[in-house]
Amino acid sequence: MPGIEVDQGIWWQVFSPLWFIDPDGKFVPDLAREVPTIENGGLSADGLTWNIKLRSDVKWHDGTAFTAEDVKFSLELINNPDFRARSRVGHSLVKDIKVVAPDEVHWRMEAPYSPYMSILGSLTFIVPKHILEKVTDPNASPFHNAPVGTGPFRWGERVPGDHIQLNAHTGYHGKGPYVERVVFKYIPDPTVLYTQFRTGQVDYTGLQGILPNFVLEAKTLKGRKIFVSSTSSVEHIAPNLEFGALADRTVREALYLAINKQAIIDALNYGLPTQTESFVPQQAWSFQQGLPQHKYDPAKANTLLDAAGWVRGSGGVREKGGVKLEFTNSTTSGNAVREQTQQLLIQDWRAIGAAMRVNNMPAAVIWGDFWQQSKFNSVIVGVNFMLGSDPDVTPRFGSGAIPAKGGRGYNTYQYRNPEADRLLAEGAKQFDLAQRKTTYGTLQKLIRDDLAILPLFQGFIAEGVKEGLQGFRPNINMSINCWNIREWYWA
Amino acid sequence: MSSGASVPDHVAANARSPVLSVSGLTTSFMRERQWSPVVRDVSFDVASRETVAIVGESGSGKSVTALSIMRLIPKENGRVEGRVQLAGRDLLTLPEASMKDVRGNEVAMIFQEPMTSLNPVLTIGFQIAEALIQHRSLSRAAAEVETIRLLDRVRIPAAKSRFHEHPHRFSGGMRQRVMIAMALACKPRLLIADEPTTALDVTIQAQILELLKELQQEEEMSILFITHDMGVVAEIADRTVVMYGGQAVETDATARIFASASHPYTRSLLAAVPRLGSMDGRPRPMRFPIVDKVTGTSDEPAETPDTVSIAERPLLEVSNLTTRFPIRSGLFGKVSGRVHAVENISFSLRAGETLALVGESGCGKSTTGRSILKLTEPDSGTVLVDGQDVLAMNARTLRDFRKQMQIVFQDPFASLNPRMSVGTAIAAPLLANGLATASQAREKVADLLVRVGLTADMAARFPHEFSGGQRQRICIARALALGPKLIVADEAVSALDVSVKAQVVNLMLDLQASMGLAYLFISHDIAVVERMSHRVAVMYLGEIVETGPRAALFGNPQHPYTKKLMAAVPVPDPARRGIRRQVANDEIRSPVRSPDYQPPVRQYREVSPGHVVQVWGEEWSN
Amino acid sequence: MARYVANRLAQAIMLLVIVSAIGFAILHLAPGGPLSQFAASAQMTQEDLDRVTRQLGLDRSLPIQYLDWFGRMLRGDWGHSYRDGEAVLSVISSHLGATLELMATATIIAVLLGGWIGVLGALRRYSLFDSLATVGAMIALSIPTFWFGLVTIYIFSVKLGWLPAGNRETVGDGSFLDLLHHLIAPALVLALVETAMWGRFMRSSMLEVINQDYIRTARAKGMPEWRILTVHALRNALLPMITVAGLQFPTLLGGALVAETVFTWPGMGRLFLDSIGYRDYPVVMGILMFSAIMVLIGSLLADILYAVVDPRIRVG
Amino acid sequence: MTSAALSTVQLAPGHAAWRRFRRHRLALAGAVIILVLVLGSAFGPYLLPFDDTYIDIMKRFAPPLSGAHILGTDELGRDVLARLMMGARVSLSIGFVAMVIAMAVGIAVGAFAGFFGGVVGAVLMRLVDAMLCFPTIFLLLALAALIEPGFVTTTVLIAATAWMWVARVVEAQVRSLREREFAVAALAFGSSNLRIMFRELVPNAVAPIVVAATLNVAKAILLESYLSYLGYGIQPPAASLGNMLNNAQIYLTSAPWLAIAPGLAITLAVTSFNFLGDGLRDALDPRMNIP
Repeated sequence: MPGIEVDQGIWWQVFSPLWFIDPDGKFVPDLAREVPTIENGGLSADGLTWNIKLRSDVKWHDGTAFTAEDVKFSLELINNPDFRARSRVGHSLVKDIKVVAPDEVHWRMEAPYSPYMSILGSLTFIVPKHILEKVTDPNASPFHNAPVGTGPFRWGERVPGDHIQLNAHTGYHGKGPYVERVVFKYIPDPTVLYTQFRTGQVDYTGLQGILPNFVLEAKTLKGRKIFVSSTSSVEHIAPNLEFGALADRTVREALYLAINKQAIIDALNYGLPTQTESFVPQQAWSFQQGLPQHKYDPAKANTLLDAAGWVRGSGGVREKGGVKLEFTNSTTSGNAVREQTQQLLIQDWRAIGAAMRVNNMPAAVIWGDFWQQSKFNSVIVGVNFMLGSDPDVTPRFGSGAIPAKGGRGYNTYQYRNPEADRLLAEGAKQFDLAQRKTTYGTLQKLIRDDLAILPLFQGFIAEGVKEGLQGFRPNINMSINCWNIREWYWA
Repeated sequence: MSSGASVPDHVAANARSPVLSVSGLTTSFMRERQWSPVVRDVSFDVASRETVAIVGESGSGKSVTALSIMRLIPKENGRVEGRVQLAGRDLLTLPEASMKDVRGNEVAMIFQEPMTSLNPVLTIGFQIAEALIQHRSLSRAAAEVETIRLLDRVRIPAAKSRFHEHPHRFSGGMRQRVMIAMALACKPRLLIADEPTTALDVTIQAQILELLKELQQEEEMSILFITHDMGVVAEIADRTVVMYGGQAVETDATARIFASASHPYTRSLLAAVPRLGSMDGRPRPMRFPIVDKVTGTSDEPAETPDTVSIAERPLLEVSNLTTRFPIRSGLFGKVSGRVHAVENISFSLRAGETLALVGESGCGKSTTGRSILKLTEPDSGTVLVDGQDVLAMNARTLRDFRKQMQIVFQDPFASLNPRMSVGTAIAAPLLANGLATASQAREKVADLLVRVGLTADMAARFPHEFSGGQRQRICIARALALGPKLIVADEAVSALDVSVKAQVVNLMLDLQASMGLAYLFISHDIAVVERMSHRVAVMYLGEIVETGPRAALFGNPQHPYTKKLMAAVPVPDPARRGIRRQVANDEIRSPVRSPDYQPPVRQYREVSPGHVVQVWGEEWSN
Repeated sequence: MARYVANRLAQAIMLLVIVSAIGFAILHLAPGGPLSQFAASAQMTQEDLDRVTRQLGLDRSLPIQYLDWFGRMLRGDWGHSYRDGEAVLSVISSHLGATLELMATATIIAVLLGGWIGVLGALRRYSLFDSLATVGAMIALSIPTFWFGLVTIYIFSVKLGWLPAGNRETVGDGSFLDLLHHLIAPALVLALVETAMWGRFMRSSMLEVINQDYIRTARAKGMPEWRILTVHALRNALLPMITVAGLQFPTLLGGALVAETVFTWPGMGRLFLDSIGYRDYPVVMGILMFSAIMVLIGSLLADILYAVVDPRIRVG
Repeated sequence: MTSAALSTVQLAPGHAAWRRFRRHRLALAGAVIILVLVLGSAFGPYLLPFDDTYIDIMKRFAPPLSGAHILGTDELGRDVLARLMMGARVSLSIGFVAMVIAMAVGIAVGAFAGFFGGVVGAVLMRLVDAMLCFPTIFLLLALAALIEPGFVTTTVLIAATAWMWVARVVEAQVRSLREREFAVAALAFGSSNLRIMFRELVPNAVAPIVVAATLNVAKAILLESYLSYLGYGIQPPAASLGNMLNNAQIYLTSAPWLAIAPGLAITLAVTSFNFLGDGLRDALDPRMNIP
């Protein structure tokens, strides 16, 4: 289904996945009776056969019973060539789905793919067959405006551009829900959002959160609680590794050394985020400790460049072999903190003889071909490299995933390293956690050494909750922290 | 300077105290943060049932005098001093509330522009009844009955049915009748008429003047009549106040002013007035006598030399010229009617000759002029200039050929580009045609300026620094720049003040004599036409109804329309004032016809050599 | 009259064709596309993108896409939003009410207040009131609306807490008073510029009228001043206002966009801004067409109304 | 009065207009303020000890009148006054350049449409009508969202949304002027069409054109700020009044001066141009001539 993050807030309340990932990274069964593992027989040892046992006490909002047919239908719908599914990563490997019993479904994978566990757990919701099978065009069905799911809340009303209201589903199969209704208000402007939170018009500021500059003040508000939590996205400077000076690893290292990260974190982001060197969030099981720490050292950066033969030319800009140390940096225009960061970078890098120019664009432009086809020089972006909670980054760093070279994926950095490819292939086939941790740990070191990305900090979100609203549990494994509204209640 | 004391004898007999007595009236306007007087120390009286005319040229302050009496001068930037006594009460010191009861009730006023003086969104009935309700406290119904009676009285046909119509449905003359009805509503003692007939055609003017005379007798009211037209003064006024430069220079009985004016200005004014019939027995055009405004001495007017070429071929030959304007409407611009502006006319003009095209508004005379120059695209016919067919020329040839023929327009203000210096404007034709270098053009401009009676150093000035007459001279200079043989003078002197008009006419006659120019002189002013043309063509509804040598046509008019036109011209001779003219109440007909209209085939008959008249039909037989 | 209206409608349809072609061309020739957003947030491969592009028919040539779109539009199918699959017409209609509410309120305030200020200013030309009104109007026309809106929120919502900081209603309340409470700030902000414009137009129209000959005529026949003002001057001065109202429509819609942004008002302007950002072609085109139609209807209505009110104009 | 005296413009090029203009105190004030703004933005930055892009992260959010920073510092510790001057320079430049482009296009289109009328005129004016069907901001956004922001594009975009009004004004003027006797006279003595159009007619439409030009500058400055506010405008680190305001809005509660300074600057600049336009309208409009 085409959609954006906002929609996920709704999906989590209306639909259910087979299982979900809790804040500790553990899979917890939802529509499934148990999470399939090799141990419990849900998964064959080679990872090719999946056998899911489902709950039989689940009902759709319209009262129809939920069965294995719905699971089969949902997975097949994603692979339906006429359906505008957003992503088929993992799903395209699924073959021969068979309903064994009303509460049991089997399928075969074309190749072992361990991240699929995570994909099913955090990105895939089951939709009702009995409603959607009657629809001729699955892309433009009235279902979008009155979805029926198995989630804790049933669809209420939607006032486009204003709000969506959901009402408690009393027959929900899991814990809760405890609140009668949930209203998602659409407030695109973060300043207005914060103002409304302050004035009490909003109980919880989800998805976008509170702008860092308001956090300090927000913490002093009476009757409001502020949670600052890490997200799994990593804010970084994405170099185009095939562009001019940026292709030179020494240059990237010098640039990295010359970034005053502390100023970016402490001043521009009010000390809220944490510094990171990896693409994996620090909370994940796969996070590799002990990666080389960044130090702000412009002197060393200058020495490095001097040694590598980058000499200062006209206007103080370095040059080597006819290549000037200059490039543009882009990000979504209107993103205040990133634009401030860019301006800080200009000044930091000017000090080591690198000239950077800002070339920001509206979202619809920058994330189109410009990004996809690697037409940028460098970009500031926050990316969640994880597939759910899985560290498989084949689509990001695999040499076969460069769209500009016809690859399948979004390795827009154009990163190519045979060793990385080898590690990625290995990790996707491993189902043993310890083995995988080693594989992906090595990969993290490799990426850090190559400086395929220049990490700035790990993403964060500051969310405000009205005092008395209990049950808020940030979950880094989910793309949103309001994944569990069913468990929220007013004290 | 005269005052109310000098009452002429024939009015003095029944003179009780005057209805209106103005003394020492001075009106000033704020200009550049200073009060500058526009009317200075003007005094006169209007006796009961008397008609007093205030006459003067533009800027003499005559209209401001009228507005001052009514206290209609805006207070922010105007100041009125002196005394205006209406039946003994000083209007200038009355509180505004009481002044309201004077206006429209005791003193009524009508204005020059009938087209804009009525409120476009209100029905005419409403606008008249409003005054009745206000001043005479009539009920709505009674006011309506009275309004219809008034409309009847001003001879508006089918008055009852027109009560609910809006002003735009009325012609100019009819609107002026409505204004008069409105003015008469409360039986005022005094009617102030500010140039009430200036914007009207001459036949309509005659109707309105007759109407005013009749109504004055019936209503026993006094009239203060403001005009620039000495002919109208002679027609209507018992006594006359002559204004010049904001001052009343002479006040006397009208007859005495015309017979023996004492002030030099009055004399110069009168000398410049063309009198219809004064050219009897003179075959050639004649210059106007020029009277010095200060001394009053006059030169002897001379007949012009014979300028008409005797060459075989006329300079201009127009045959069967027809110009129609389609009226389009609807989605695809379907033609729903046509204005038959020029309908199958033929005439010729010799070098050095003046042919006058006379007629009233909408008769097609201007369109004729423009069609000849191909400024308007005619439908059919031929126009030969020097034997060459103008209408058949392509754009390039035509641009070249335009040197032969030039045009001078009515409005000297609109004819000159206000953003161009006079020198540039005169040089423009030369430069546009690549006929001169910049320095040659400068010389030529100096020469032309002198030729039209200005000085060479004026070339650097801009049009706004000149008076109307001077501008018209500049326009003539510009027209002469290319050395044309033919000049179309489209109402070229109509907008000018009478004394200036005389000078420009004299200039045109002089130029004709010295350069052998041919004029197609388009005018509605028959008296001027009589003075300066060799031959005349009378146009009516796009057709020439009568044409011939000036003397023959004026001496022996044949066509009913020619007669009607001549009868309507006000004659500047107070002696003829008593003669009540029988003026028909009809309006000027429209030249708009349905798309399938077929113009009738006309017959002409020759009265005397060159004097040809159209054979008229039923419509004129009454 | 019927023929005149038919004539104008034909012209309007021609304009719509031009408008839609221009809009379509601008939109589709520009860099970026509706998929960029998905690509950034969801993890889509180039293959996925190509597939969706094909599914949306965006791989066809531009004239074909335009003709297809135009043909559908004529048949009443304005397409579906790329974001949520909802029919464009229903997307528009669900946002229309909010915008109309805002625009109508602002217009009423502007016409009444602006008209009054304009008339009074013209009558007391160069008085203190007139000078203040002129200066005030000029400043009002010069203040960036969004800045004024932000300051309003800062003062009345943040500092004083009198007014809500945005949105159209308190969800779950939605009573008339609640709606009104939410309406005050955005309507006033939008009305500021409108009032200034109406005041200016009304003033100059009134000045024009009171210098007309027929006003002098009315004075000359001794009508009391109030009657001259109401019966003679005001009626004529209001005539050009009809045209102004027709022409104001696009300005008002643009102003509404800004006010809606500042006050998170769920109207057409917001929708347009979001849809542009997402390159939601069907919705953007839908709004462009819709607003163009509104503009054309506005000027058509203005002309018809003018013809009805002004006796001088009899079309047909 | 005879009809001739009423019939037309008695416009003294310069003189009377200047006298009338001088009487318009607000317009005069506007002109003076514009002059000050232009001079200030042109030379001001050289008089300050701070560079407008110099970041001193330790000194962010210094309030006005604290230390050397007269108007305080912004979110990156840059001097607000220096940025204000540079921002005004950019905003005024955009205003002027956009105006010149809009004028050139508008005058050309208007003159041709008005002079030739007929099919040429109809086609051109229908195009103008079509463009006017889009509310300005809609059109601007539709265009801006599609193109990389920057000085040139912003300027061209603003001009692209403004020329239609100029075209309308000029078309109406030229259409009525070409019927005037002096234009007919020019035709009669054989002037070429272009000569009549641009030597005779357009100079006479100069009054509404000048007024439109001034108001256009005002509008362009305002539009630039709207564009920046909505996220499409001048790129950092360059300052424009609009993007300063845009950057400041999230600090409205904590550092209000950041929003107040550029907000006031925009209002001041725009008001000045509006006053100037108003004064010019009065000064150049011959109907305002007091008898």
